[in-house]
Amino acid sequence: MALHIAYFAWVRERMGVAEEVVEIPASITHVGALIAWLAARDAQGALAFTEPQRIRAAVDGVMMGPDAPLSGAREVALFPPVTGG
Amino acid sequence: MALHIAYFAWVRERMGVAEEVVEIPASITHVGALIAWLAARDAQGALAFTEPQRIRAAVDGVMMGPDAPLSGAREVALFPPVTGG
Amino acid sequence: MIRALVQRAAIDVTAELDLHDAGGHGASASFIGRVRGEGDLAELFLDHHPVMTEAGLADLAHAAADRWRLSALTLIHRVGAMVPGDTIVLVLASSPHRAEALAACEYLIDRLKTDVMLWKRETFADGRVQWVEQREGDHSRAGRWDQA
Amino acid sequence: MIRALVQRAAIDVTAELDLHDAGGHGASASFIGRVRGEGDLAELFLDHHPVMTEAGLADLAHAAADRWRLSALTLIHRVGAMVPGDTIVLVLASSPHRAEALAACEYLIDRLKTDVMLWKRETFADGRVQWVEQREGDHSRAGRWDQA
Repeated sequence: MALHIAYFAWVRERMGVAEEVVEIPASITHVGALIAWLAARDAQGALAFTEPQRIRAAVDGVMMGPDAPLSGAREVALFPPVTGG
Repeated sequence: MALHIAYFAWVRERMGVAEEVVEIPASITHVGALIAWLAARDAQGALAFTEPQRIRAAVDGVMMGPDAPLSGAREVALFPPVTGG
Repeated sequence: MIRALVQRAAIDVTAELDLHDAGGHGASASFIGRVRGEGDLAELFLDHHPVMTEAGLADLAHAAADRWRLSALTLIHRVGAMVPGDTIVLVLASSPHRAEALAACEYLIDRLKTDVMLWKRETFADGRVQWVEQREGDHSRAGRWDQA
Repeated sequence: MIRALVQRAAIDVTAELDLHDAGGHGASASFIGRVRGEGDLAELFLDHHPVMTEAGLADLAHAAADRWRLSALTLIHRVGAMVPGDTIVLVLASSPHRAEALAACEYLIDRLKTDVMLWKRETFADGRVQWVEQREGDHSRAGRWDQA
């Protein structure tokens, strides 16, 4: 499944890219699994997602927890807790 | 005794002057007596001070009640309750 | 910087904001009051005492500066004849802390509405003229601050 | 008029005030937040989500407009790189009633400080860089509004 992923703040810096389109395995069905898969994929992912409990996610513009399903998703945004204005 | 009197708001309009210097009789020793004396002096005074309980006074820039003495006063200001900003 | 002014001239809000902007303050809270055109109001005239009104404004400004940590404070009240839409009062409070700027601004406008020595006269389109009476609502709102 | 903008360009406070001034509103309350230069801050960078941040700002503006009688509301947040002294946020609420303008302004700045989807990165004069963590104080302040 091709998925558009956007990164923000220090997640973006550690990933080295602002966004990417990735082909994810069929076994990756929810947000938490996606984060674990990215952490295992390469050194950048390991650095960005070393503490998955500090990562927040939005699926197609809506804040979601780690159990949120990826089926039908177009964009997943991954980022630290917001710091406000 | 020569006294400077300043009028404000509708008291000024009814008196027809913004301020005046008046020679007051020695028997007029406090603010309340001054107001009664002005009310009795002429038609303008009668109109302005028909309801003395609605009149506020400041003696030399300090808010004072009707019992406030006039001895030593340079200026008495007479006006309705303030309406604020 | 504390500025407390009573003036006949129009209030230049932008110039006053620029003074606060130049100060490097973290937060500026402001309140702008304008003459409302309700009930066919043609003119609002504010009578004032040349000494006591400005002294009262300065006292209010210093009371706020004692109560909150403010880096700059501007309080300007216009007097004389105004028409609907004219700015009648400006409160501008700056502080490193937004909560203090906001609280000072609210305190000052509440107090201005009741405590400042001004008398309002309204002239309507049909020629009717009336001096405004004190309003009870403003007094109860300003009274909140005595208990705080 | 409700304006909710997220922009990289400098915020033109005077132009926004003029829009409210022209509306004949009785009262305008405003809050200006500026970048503070504490601890030798050289640059503040605000990261944002191009869709969600502006949507969040618009939601906040409409929540305030539902809660208070406002005749005009402007909410502008700057993003990208800023230096100390730059205006980072402007809240401008107009109403016929001063209490509503003030309350809406305070509500909005409190909410902006916690709810809006922004991430702050500080760069200091010595080259040190840090992403700002969430602050607890802002959350307890914004929490007041849930109980009101």
